[in-house]
Amino acid sequence: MSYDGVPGLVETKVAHGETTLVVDPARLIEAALHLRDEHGFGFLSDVSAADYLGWGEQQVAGYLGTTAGRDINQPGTNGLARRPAAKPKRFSLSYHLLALRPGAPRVRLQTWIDDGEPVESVVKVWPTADWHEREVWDLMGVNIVNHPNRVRILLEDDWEGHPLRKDYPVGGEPVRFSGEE
Amino acid sequence: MDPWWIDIIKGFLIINLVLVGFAYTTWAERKLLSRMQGRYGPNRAGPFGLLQPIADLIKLVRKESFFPMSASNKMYIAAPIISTAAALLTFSVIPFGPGWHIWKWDVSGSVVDAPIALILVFALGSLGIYGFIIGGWASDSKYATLGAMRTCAQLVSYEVSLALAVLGVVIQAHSLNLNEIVHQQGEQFWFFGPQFVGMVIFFLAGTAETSRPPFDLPEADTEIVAGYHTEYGGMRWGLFSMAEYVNMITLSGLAVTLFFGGWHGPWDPLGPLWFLIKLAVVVFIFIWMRAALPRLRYDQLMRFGWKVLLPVATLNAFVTALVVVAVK
Amino acid sequence: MATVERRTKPIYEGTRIPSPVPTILAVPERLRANDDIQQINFGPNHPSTHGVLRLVVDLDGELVVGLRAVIGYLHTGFEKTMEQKTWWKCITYPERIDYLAFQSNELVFVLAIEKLLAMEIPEKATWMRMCLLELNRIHSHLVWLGTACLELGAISMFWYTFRERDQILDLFEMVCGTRMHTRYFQAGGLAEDIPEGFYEEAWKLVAQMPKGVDQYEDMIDQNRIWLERTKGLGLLSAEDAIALGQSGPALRASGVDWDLRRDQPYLFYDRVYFDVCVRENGDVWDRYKVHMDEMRQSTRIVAQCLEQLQKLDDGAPWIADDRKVVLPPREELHTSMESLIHHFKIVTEGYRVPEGEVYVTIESARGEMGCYVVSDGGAKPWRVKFRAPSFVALQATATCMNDALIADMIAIAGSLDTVMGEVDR
Amino acid sequence: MANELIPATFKGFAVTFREMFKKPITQQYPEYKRPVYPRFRGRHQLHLHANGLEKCVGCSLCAAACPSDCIRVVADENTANNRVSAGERYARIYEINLSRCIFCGYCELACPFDAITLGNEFEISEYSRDDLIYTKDMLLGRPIKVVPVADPNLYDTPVPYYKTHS
Repeated sequence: MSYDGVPGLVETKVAHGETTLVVDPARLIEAALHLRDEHGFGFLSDVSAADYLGWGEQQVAGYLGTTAGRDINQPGTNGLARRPAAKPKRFSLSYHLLALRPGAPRVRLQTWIDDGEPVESVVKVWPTADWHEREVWDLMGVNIVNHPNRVRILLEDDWEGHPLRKDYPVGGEPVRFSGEE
Repeated sequence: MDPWWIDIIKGFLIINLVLVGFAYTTWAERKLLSRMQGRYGPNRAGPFGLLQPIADLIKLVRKESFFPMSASNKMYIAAPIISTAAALLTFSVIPFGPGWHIWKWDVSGSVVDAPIALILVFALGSLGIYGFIIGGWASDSKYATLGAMRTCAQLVSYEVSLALAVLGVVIQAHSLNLNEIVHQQGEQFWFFGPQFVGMVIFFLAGTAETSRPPFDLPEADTEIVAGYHTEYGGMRWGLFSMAEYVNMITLSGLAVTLFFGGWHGPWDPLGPLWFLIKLAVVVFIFIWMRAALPRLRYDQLMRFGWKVLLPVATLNAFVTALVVVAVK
Repeated sequence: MATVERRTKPIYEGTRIPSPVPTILAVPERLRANDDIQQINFGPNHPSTHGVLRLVVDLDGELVVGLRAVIGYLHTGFEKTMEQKTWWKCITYPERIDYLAFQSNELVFVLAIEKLLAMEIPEKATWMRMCLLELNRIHSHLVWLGTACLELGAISMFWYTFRERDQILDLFEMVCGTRMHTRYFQAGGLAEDIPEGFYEEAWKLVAQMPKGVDQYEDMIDQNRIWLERTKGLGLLSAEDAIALGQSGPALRASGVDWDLRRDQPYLFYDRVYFDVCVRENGDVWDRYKVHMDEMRQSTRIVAQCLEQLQKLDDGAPWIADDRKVVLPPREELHTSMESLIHHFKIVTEGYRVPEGEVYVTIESARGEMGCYVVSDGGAKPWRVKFRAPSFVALQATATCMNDALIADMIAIAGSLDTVMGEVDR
Repeated sequence: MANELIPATFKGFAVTFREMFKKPITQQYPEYKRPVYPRFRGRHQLHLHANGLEKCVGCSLCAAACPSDCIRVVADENTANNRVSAGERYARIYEINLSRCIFCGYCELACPFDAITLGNEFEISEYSRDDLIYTKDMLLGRPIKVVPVADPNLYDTPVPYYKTHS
């Protein structure tokens, strides 16, 4: 099926057998309604946000290469530790959609936003998004607007910061050992 | 009539026997439930866990007795005492033997041989309910209040059916005296035959009246934590629990007395032993029901009580009266 | 097959979802004005909340008129922690999220890694994964059944279900070394070969399980009280269930014929025979029946997996032979320098996973378990997000709760089969 | 419908009654210890070579592999006078904080010298967290409580009293 008619479509990516539709955040609701009503994606499986702060820079968590893109290991299933492709904005917000029909087609509706940039809530389109979007706001600080009940969900109401952001410190307690030197 | 000091000795003996009975009912319940569920049950304290009730008692007595901050203290303390006292008093009228002639005194088979024994039983039963309600209210906790509400509604409504179920027996025996009722059963037949419907109603209503599963709504632990005794701990809780078990024993004793011929058995000299055996069987059925049945819901319970049990019990009493009049 | 047609009307209209906020049951203003509402906190510590769930309930007498679930008491920040660990170490984390269906959580993460790495998995590993997954499903359903019955006062069931559950845990211990949290699935296959004696013990369980399910059904299936306590309660229409993103038994009990094992086959689910259990009414009773039927079907799948496993050669590989990802065989460590280097590299730095983002879903015991993974090509995941079926299932409590009494609320919340560890992650 | 259901309601009574005469399935734990399977991952154990030298060479691979960071290894050089391990270096300090350990067994997978394994012992609860920090001596010593492996021949726990008297 072709997704060309999706309003606000910026880019269509196909990777690992998954289709990603990148849309303009301003036209997210239109795109969501279009996908739900025209393509039958009535089932919102998940809403995930990812923070790409420091993506591809040196010494970020999980990156062992250098910004120059040095190949640490030559091809193998191990992959290359080269600099990953740059991302358009800081946060990605992915809506994983499923159509309950034979073949189980799935599509990822993705939108890119900067810190504080408003994203319209999709609760009106898929009621299940209620808690998912609260979680996205709570842990990632994505500014979901027009949500019927946008309060923190997993953390206390007076929590400061959004822990899943890359600039949020990891913290933790030191592991206790005997102290012997 | 017995002299006063025989009554005192009997009363002392019976109270202690009932208390031992209560202790070992808890043991038997745990043991039987365990075996029905593929477990061993209590087996640490003494052989077969026989000392478990005593260990429990020691634990409960040694626990800190606390008050919830906002509880109404006097009532909070009084509630379990009221319930237990009423429950223990009730047993005084249950006849457990035919009566004996010892030296120069006639000793009757119950602590008090009251002519209106049945009325006394119900009166004391109603009094005991106050303990539960006051306890729930005085704790000033939402769960306890809910439990007290449920207790109030359930126990009061099932008491009606319970009394009406007994009415059939009363009409048939022409007496409210339990000794008299048992004597009559010994002479003719046990009343569970002609009063089968009455017996079933008595048993069901009795289960509800003692809040045993499947009618254990006042303390349904998964819904309202522990109902009226949510805020109780230590021996105060122990007293509530004692009241419930003693109520269950009393009710079983009443069932045996009213429907299964009391102390009568194939060989009459064994009187109290027959009574005990029958009592144990009824208690076993109570425990068995707990293992086998899920709990009812509040509205279903009320509907069952008012729409099924009450009409049937009324009808039963009415029919019995008609038959008795017709036979005469 | 699924029957959901293209919609022309928005789903949100015409459903019974009670309030503008779909996850909150709001108290009607009429009742609010009476000032006769009692607000009760069910939990975080309450005998019937599995784990630490807090339900703020508004009661009118015994009637539940308002309900709001407060979660987060078990939030442990797994997702953040996993960003700090190498892929290899991360495998030990997801299984601790849902402590009842640990194998499925583990599998979904491992499948995500394998999808990014584009790895080929040996046949033996795939069959064994399916076998353990279905055993795990039975295990999870057994715990659900036991606790759900306990909540409705049928106390004996708890011990009967735990009898079979223990057998399953014994199998896990035999295969994986621990009874829960097994870390048995590794990227590329299984951590170790299947031990001797596993098949024998597993066949015993396969023989025992239907008898066990029969016994459970004898206990409650036709029990008058059980029927009255479960029938017609906690209704969730098919439309609502989809709108609220329900999955797994809750969705199938609402009459939606949807099972990822059949409709989106992963592993070898397209090579085994099983029925998808669907019920029409969407009440507590139907959810219970779906669980019961699924236990039977899972036993069937386990039997087929065992047959297939026993057909394979003894020496069949259980893990892919990929030295960049999989730890080299232990016997090579003392003889091969290259293997030792690979071993050191994998253990210290971890393997690198190519850049990309994937969303993998499987049908866990509770429903659609999803895992969204972003990799930047490094040795640690950039972002891991789990789509927890319990999290979604808990959203439906408010919708199910129309005209329910307190006792029903317990039954309904229980029937949605939530595991708080998974809800809060 | 009601008439059919009443007998069905009593099925539960039959089931519970039958169950009463079956042997209980629970085990009397402190007396009877169920043998664990050979793969069971319990308390860690450090191993020695047959000649008494430690297998551990202090490479810290276990510490690197540990997902919960609960292993601490400080290595030192073997000298001619003080030869502890078979390799060049040895673990001068080897500690595991068992209150943090998740028993995933990655340390034994990681160890290239089979110096550390997860044994059969599972009774490792203590009253204090400090007591759960296992030092090298504790890990090298044999566990005090030995749980048998699932093999009837090795099955050395006596039949408990409660097994026969209950």
